[in-house]
Amino acid sequence: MTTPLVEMKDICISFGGVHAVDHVSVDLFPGEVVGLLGHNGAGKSTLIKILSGAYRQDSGEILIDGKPATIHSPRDARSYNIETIYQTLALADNLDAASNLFLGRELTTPLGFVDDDRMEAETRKIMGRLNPNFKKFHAPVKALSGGQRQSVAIARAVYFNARILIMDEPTAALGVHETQMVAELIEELKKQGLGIFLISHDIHDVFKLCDRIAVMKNGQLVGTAKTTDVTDDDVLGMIILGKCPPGATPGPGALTDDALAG
Amino acid sequence: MTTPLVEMKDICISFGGVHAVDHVSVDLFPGEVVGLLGHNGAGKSTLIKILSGAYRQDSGEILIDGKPATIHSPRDARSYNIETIYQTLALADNLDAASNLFLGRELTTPLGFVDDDRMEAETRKIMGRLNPNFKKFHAPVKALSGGQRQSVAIARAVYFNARILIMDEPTAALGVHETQMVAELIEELKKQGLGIFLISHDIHDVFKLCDRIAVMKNGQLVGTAKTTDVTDDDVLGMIILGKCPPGATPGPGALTDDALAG
Amino acid sequence: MSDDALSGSKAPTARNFFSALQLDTRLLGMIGAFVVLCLVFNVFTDGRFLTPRNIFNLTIQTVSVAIMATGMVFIIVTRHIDLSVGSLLATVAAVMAVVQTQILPSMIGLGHPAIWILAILAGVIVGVVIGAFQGWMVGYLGIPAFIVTLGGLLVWRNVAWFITDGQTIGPLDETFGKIGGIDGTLGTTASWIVGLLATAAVIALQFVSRRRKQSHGFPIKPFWAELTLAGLMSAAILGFVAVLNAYEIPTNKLARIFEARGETMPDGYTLGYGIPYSVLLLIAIAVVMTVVAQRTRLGRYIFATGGNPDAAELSGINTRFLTVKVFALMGGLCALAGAVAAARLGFSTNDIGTLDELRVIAAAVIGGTALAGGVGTIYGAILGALIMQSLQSGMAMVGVDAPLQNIVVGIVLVVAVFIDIIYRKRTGA
Amino acid sequence: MSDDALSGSKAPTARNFFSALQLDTRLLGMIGAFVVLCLVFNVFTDGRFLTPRNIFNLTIQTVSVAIMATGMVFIIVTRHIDLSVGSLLATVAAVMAVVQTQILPSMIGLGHPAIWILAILAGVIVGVVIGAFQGWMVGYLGIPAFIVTLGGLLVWRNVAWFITDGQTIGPLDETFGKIGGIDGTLGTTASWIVGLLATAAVIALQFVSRRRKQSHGFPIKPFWAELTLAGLMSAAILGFVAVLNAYEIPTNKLARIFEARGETMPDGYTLGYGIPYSVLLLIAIAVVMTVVAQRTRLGRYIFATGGNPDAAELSGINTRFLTVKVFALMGGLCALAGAVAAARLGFSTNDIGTLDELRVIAAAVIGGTALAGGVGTIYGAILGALIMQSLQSGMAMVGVDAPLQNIVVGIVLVVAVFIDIIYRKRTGA
Amino acid sequence: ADVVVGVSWSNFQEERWKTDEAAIKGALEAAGAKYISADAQSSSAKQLSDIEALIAQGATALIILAQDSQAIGPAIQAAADEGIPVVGYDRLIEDPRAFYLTFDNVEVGRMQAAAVLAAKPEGNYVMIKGSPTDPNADFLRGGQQEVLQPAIDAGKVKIVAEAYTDGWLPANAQRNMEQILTANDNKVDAVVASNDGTAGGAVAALAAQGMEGIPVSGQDGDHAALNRVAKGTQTVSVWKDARELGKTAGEIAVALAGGAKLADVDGAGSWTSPSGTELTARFLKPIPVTKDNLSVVVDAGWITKDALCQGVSNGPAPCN
Ligand SMILES: Nc1ncnc2c1ncn2[C@@H]1O[C@H](COP(=O)(O)OP(=O)(O)OP(=O)(O)O)[C@@H](O)[C@H]1O
Ligand SMILES: Nc1ncnc2c1ncn2[C@@H]1O[C@H](COP(=O)(O)OP(=O)(O)OP(=O)(O)O)[C@@H](O)[C@H]1O
Ligand SMILES: O[C@@H]1[C@@H](O)[C@H](O)OC[C@H]1O
Ligand SMILES: [Mg+2]
Ligand SMILES: [Mg+2]
Repeated sequence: MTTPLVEMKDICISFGGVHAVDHVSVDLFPGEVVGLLGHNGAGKSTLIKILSGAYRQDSGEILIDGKPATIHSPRDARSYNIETIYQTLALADNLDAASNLFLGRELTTPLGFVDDDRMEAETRKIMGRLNPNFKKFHAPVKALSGGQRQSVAIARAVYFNARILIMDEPTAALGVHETQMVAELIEELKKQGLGIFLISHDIHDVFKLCDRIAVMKNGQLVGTAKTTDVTDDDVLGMIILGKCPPGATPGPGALTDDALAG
Repeated sequence: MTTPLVEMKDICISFGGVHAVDHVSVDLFPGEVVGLLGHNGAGKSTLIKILSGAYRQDSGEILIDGKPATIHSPRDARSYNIETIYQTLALADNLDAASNLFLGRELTTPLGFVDDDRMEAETRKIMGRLNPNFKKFHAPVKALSGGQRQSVAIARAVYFNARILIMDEPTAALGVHETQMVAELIEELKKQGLGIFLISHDIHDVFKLCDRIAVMKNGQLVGTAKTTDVTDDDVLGMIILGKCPPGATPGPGALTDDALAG
Repeated sequence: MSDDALSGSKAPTARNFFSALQLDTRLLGMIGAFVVLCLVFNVFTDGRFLTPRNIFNLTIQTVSVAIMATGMVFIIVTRHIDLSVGSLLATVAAVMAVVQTQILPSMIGLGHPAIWILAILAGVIVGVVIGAFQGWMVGYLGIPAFIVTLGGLLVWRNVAWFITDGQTIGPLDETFGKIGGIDGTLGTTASWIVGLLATAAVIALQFVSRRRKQSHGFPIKPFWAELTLAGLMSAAILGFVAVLNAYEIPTNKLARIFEARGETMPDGYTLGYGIPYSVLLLIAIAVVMTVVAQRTRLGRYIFATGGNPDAAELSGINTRFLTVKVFALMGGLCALAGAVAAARLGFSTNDIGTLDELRVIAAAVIGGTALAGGVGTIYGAILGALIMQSLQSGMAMVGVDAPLQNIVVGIVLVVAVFIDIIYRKRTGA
Repeated sequence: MSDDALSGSKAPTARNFFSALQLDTRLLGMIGAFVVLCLVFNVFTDGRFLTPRNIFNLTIQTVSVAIMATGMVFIIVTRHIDLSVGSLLATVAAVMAVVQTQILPSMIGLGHPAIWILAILAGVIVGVVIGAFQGWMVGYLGIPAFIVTLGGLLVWRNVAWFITDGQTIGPLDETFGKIGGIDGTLGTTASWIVGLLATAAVIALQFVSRRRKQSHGFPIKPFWAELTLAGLMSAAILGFVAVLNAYEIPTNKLARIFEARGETMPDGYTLGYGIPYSVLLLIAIAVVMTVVAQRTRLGRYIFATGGNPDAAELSGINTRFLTVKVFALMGGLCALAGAVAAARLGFSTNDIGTLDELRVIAAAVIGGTALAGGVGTIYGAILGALIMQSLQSGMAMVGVDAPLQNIVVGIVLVVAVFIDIIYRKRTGA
Repeated sequence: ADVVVGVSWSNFQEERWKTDEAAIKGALEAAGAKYISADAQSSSAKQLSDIEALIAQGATALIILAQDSQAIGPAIQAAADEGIPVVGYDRLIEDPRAFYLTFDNVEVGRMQAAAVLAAKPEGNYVMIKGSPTDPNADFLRGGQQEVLQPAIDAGKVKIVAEAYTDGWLPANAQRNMEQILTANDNKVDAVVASNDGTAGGAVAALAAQGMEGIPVSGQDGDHAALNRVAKGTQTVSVWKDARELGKTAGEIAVALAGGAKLADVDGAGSWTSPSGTELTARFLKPIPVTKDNLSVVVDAGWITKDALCQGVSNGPAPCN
């Protein structure tokens, strides 16, 4: 087996006493899509925010390409080619699509000035692929609909040769057609060898897109499994009851006797 | 046929030149769930925000129980027993669940002071039905996960004897289990005779829950149809291409010759 | 849900003890800081800082700013700011001064017993109207409060100048002068009565709240904790009264009072001041404002709007009108504060209230009101005002120069807010 | 995507004409308001308001506040505020004054030609350090800028007092004095040269930008529109130079200059002032700040952070350090503004910069910077400063009472912002 | 040409300047000259702009109440360049080209201290100073010190406390006085306050301790202060008869505009400033108003007897 792209080991974080993430370990291989599942408040967003540098774990370790990585800020994460699409889209409302797409990584002229024209041209290219309907290149993104904003956020994450992509419910706000395009995009990125963490509540999507799943409950890992080894109902059982089916590798959060803790 | 609960007639609104909603007419009968579908930016949220009083139409008329209604503010909408669950949840982050649930309609003691104890007791009751896992009654809602917040928003909309319920992608952020509970809730409310507008991108959900659908494209109505008269693919065609199938009543936005306008 | 979880019968350990009391640790921290401050000054002034006399002075000096600070809490909680309070105070003080020295005397005669109340009424009306007008511009026209009240800062100070024609107006009505502080106190007996009534009220409230909680089956504090709390609060109230009563009217002044009555003072006669009317006014305002904040819809809407203005609006709260109300309230409080300030000086000057906006905002913020909105308490603001005043008065007593005083106040302001931020981060509040 | 859409060959109608120019209508509105203001004052002063002399005065009077206003734009765009600029100006002015009158003379000798630049350098360093320190507290400690700079307002004014011991410090170095305004101007010939160079630069820039747009296939303005624009801008620049050149140095002063050189002045000899160095400084700052705002990453990050601080942070922008930079920049600009202000007076006084925070914020806000963050322009702020100064000077000239002047300024501030809000709502910007 | 006199006020927002203005206007009207004015609102920077504006308006003579005696320099320079004569009004202007017409601030300080010293030759003194950012505050304090110094050296007078009053605010003076009294256990025998506003604050603090009546000084002849003198709670208000000063200034300005030399001015003399500048000056005598000469303010029409004697019975003349 190759070295995993990402290993998160024994990660813990708590907010004022609440253990949002509690000794969770997951890994991700190149060209693999790992689905993160769990009930609302299970700790999925918090876990991946640690990987993307938005939060800092209380304890536990992150390895990238087998080497310990220090990720203390979104800048650090970017330096490891980790890109994130956040659940609450992180866009600067007063800037246009191009400025948002290149935010923090502006294209510049030889003199060091930002090159708006080139950025717009690039933006038109990538948006053409992702959402051909998109026309509002000069409007600030606050004038876009929820789904249009989502497209911009996705475009931003995939434009910059990411090696590790984190998607926190990327299609929740998207229309059918747009969702389909994202699915195609994921397939394509996967072929390019990216590793993708996908958070989603849609079991169908998950089975369609993911190679493996990891289920969380109350901040703990219930277990991980290949999508080929488990059924829909198995996964539902993991999510709702925390019951780890035979095909899965149980985690510390798997159902034991003190099962129904809230 | 009975009088419709709501008739929105020929509604138009534009933002700085953009026709977000363009001569749209829809209606809703008691005990009926109407699904509003359409691509991102089609104008769904904008349309229902007019009904909920968040925006005011530029032209067009709203009838409630066959009588013209003036809805200029969320307060007006409430006076017609219209309740809304907004796509961007409208919660006061610094208040707890009970305060949010009763916001604007606090229970008071005979002396006119707010009665926090009674409100908390009521909140525990309703949340017990909607999301039995919910325990954080004394935390400000900003400390809740996306889905927990969603539950509070739903609880608020259904607690106050609504006659007309508007749900803008209510389950987008919800886990499988929570989504299921919302579906059950919709069934129950429908039996009680409420009329429900449901915006969703999930075609499966829509077919499961809705009696009729209305599809929008680029601010215009493509058409309306009973869910029993059309197929999944018909609806996808309406959403993506704006093509109105035989089983549906076409609207002004249905595909004609100038079809592929963006 | 049973009481046991919290009231368990184990003997309380120190840690348990504090947590069982369920006190606001932030409040405790502020009180602690305040006590330390007082003790330090007390050392540097050879024990003069914590004399009944100085404590009496401090409370009086604090009243005007503290009154406005309670209103500023609501303003800041709704994410606004009011930079005009100092100027507004000048305008209403000018109105009250002109009404009582020029308008009313010519109408109902100089020294008429109703003058003081009519003057205050006029001031409050003007204050509320101006405040409401500013609130209207903020709420209905959508102009940021910073701008509206910055304009107000310029406008009202100069309107005051026109009202008084640039003159110092006075001497003010004698009864009016009583709400200024030292010339209007309850006297010892009445002060004790007020103190006892307050103690009784506090205990009764505690009891009622406990009963209500019990009836809903919510967790309650252990009984011994309630008792301890009741004891502490009673001690604080009665101790405060005792201190104010212990400050004796200077012999000269007493003698003059007797003289005025045509009597002679018995030898060795002494008399305590007791609670000043101005302090009573402040306490009344504090109680009313706290009830508004915690137990009324208005208060709930103020905090909800501060937490998320859009959500409040969509919940059917008329946030525009709410803004008008909050600013109108602030205007009314400015008027009361102006009455106290002018009465204390005995006249209304052009420059009355200058820079008060900074003091008032600082008091609210030091008291834990967050500029980001949604968070703040009335008692915090009053304590904040008291801390600021103690700092300034203490330094004046020690003989620190005015420029250095200002520097210290500036630093304390920033440090206080910083500590508050750290505290909030730690507790996750 | 073809040019035709915009440049169509139809003869331009009035409506087309303006839209094809693609001018910022907001800017046009402000210029319009400014022109009307000037014309009204001109009528009321019997034509004295729009004399070369008064225009010269106005520009000089505006410089100090305008320099700071450009920095305030960045501060406000990032959703902060700086209340300390007036006090900070006093501290740096005091530093520069003490350095050039006390420290440097004893080190390198009085009248040394490097004194002025070393003094300014010292001031800028102190300003940047203080600004950075305040920015650090805002960015890294998370204390709201309102509080940090409110503290700064108190602290730095009084630090200045300690630096100068409460004295007026001066007279300042003669070369230093030249950046104050009237004593340091380019003279007519050099002014014309500068004017022509500026005109050439503007036209060249326009041309380059057009070419770049074309090469990407983006829409461009019709050629006649570009020509009209170029003509307008050239006329504005050269007209401005002509006016400043038309203001003649008073005969007495000229005579004295000749005397100093040991010559006698030829009869009927006249000489124009030309562009003051201080105005050149302001123009240079305006150009640099505009480039920073529109064409650099720093500027992009400033606006992104103002639009959504969380998003900016998550996009990998170091928003904390950005805050430090923005405040440090403000501090440096305060130092330059302080140099101009002190040089103009020839002394550094205790009261220097008093209330400048209000003027500076008002200038930025009148110039269209939104307090909610994310929106603002450098030229707007400078125009805002000019409008405020014209208003004050004009009213002083007309003989409006000072209190009334303040009232008018307060009202104008609120009304200007209100109009801006309506404008934004209308255009959906 | 017509005579146009421009007057630049440093801060019109104080009670007294309205009177000055009326007097200047009166004198100018009598001479057929035009009056224009501006208010610097306590800012030396604004004052410079104001004067530039006055010159631009065609002033042929200037009367300047300087906010800062030195920083006014560029304005004097500008006037000189245009050949416009300047009268330095009330406050010193360190420039020989300006005519200096004043009540000397140091002298005012001396008078304040002298009156208090006369009433209380021995004891504990408190000095309530003006605003730390107003240079006058230190001039006044200097004059006060000159007079008190011998008594201090003799051990008769002891200064137990002194404090600046931020912004000259009476409320600040009141608080400072309260704290000083507390710190000194009320062992204070006299208060030298630098103007009537601060005196008002100090008296309010003294009254709270039943100590009103101990000597307190002030200046400006504010109505409220004169009333206190009548009541016996303030010892002296050094009265600078603004009408006299204003009238004289107007007359001098008109004369200078007509081409008169500085030295030709009625009553002018040569005077050397503390920093060595040789000036042409004319001094008017400030009058210390105490209970002994209260009538002078009524006689001069400065205040009505009613206002002066409000609440006073059996006071000094004219309130008896
Ligand atoms: N900033 C915070 N402060 C306090 N508590 C937090 C914070 N962020 C998250 N939490 C808590 O941590 C827990 C996990 O939240 P998280 O957002 O990771 O859940 P999630 O699995 O992403 O849920 P969802 O599916 O609803 O998005 C929740 O109980 C939440 O209340
Ligand atoms: N406040 C606004 N200002 C300007 N344009 C707006 C505003 N709100 C919406 N729009 C525009 O109106 C159109 C309709 O938006 P709307 O939010 O109603 O779409 P939607 O159908 O709800 O899409 P989604 O499925 O993405 O939520 C979009 O083009 C959007 O850009
Ligand atoms: O007359 C006084 C004046 O000299 C001083 O500068 O400011 C305060 C006034 O009272
Ligand atoms: Mg989440
Ligand atoms: Mg929507």
